[in-house]
Amino acid sequence: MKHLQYNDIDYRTLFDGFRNPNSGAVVLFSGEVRDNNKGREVTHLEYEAYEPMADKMIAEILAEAKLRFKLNHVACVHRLGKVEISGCAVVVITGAGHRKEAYDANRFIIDRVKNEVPIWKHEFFTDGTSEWGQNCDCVTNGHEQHHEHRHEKA
Amino acid sequence: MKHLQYNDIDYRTLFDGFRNPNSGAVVLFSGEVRDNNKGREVTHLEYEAYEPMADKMIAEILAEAKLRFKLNHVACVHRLGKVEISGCAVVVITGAGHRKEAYDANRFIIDRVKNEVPIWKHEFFTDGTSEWGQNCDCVTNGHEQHHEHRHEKA
Amino acid sequence: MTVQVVCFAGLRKYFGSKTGVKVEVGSSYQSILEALAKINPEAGEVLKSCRIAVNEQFVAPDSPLKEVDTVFLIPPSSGG
Amino acid sequence: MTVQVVCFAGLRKYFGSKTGVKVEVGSSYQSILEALAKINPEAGEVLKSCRIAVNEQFVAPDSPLKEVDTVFLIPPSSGG
Repeated sequence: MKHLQYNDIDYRTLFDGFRNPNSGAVVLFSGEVRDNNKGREVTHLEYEAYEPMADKMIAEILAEAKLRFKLNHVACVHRLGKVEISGCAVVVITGAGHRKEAYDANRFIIDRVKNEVPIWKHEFFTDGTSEWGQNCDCVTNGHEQHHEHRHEKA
Repeated sequence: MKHLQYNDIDYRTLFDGFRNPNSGAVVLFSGEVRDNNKGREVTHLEYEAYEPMADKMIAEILAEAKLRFKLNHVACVHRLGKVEISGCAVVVITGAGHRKEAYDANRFIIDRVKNEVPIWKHEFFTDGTSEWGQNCDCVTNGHEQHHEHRHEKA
Repeated sequence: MTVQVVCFAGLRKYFGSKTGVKVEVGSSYQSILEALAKINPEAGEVLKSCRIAVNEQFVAPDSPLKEVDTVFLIPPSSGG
Repeated sequence: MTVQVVCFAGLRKYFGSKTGVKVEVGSSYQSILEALAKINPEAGEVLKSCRIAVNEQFVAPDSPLKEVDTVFLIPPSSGG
């Protein structure tokens, strides 16, 4: 699996791989675990995925981003398993000639990954309970053939 | 000077400083030196600034960004002096509870820094010539009380 | 015929990791969701927001069920 | 009176790092730009895109010149 891993994400090494004489702009997004969600104190998260499908879908999203935007480089890695507070859950890096493409592509990728890829967050709270997260905010295009649900804004 | 430096920008250390239990999203932008600009081959750049004013203006832009967006952390460092191809010329990091704020604030900051702060790029080309850059694309708000020029889209 | 349904995340508390459901030959994938809702009515609401994947591809709920042993029931994503 | 003008970047080829210009007491900052354009007409175009800073603050071109020794002539930014 190229885009999913159970060990810490080494965004430094990923970022260094983006040095490219054609890239004037590199944008890195790191999604990190907050110690609170919707007013409840969180102790840690655990991520689960339908792994082969999630890995393939992330690869497809990256390929689409490369076509839509003028990217020289692109990467996305999502953590699985237990992630502590302030730990990195997902990283997206985009490198382009100019900054507009790098920002827009980065956001395109993380929105798609969060909304569409079969990865699930299990939140553990300080009161000993746990809950499976929902974070679809349906802001992305390309959101057809999907599911019905009440829209809750993140 | 907090926001200007003549030595390499250590974005790794800067980024590590952004670990915050309230931040669910950290965005890092790195502006890097391309080996070409407008069809000409570049060997390296040199940056010059009106240093005390540039440092103060970056601090003011960051303070404004913290007010406008819900940021937990923010940083911006711009290189001065000689920067090689693929070297980092400027870094902006923003940390917020949610990704929208982190992305929007990041872009707000880099647009303002590029358009308004008295820092100048001296481009050196492979043919031995050099030229002082112009990169104002006037896309930012807060662009009043400024200068007149022909708008050239980046 | 009997289809094996693999469940993820919050669905396991209703159906375990894998459950077999009986559906009629010639029916749509939607009938799997309906069969599951009958097995455990408490899951009725969440099932409305689930998609079905076969061979690592989502299938349209109203498309006719093909000869498959196993389908994957995909609740709404919550990665990132 | 004579005002010292500090020049940056591409402006130095026209005026060096610092140059003195004579302007009338009571005139605006704009008169500094006009005086510079007379000293070196080749710089006329770029001067139209320059701002003036005093005490690390931009001043409006049409505001009246205060008692200053030194102003900073700021060409369009090209950082990043």
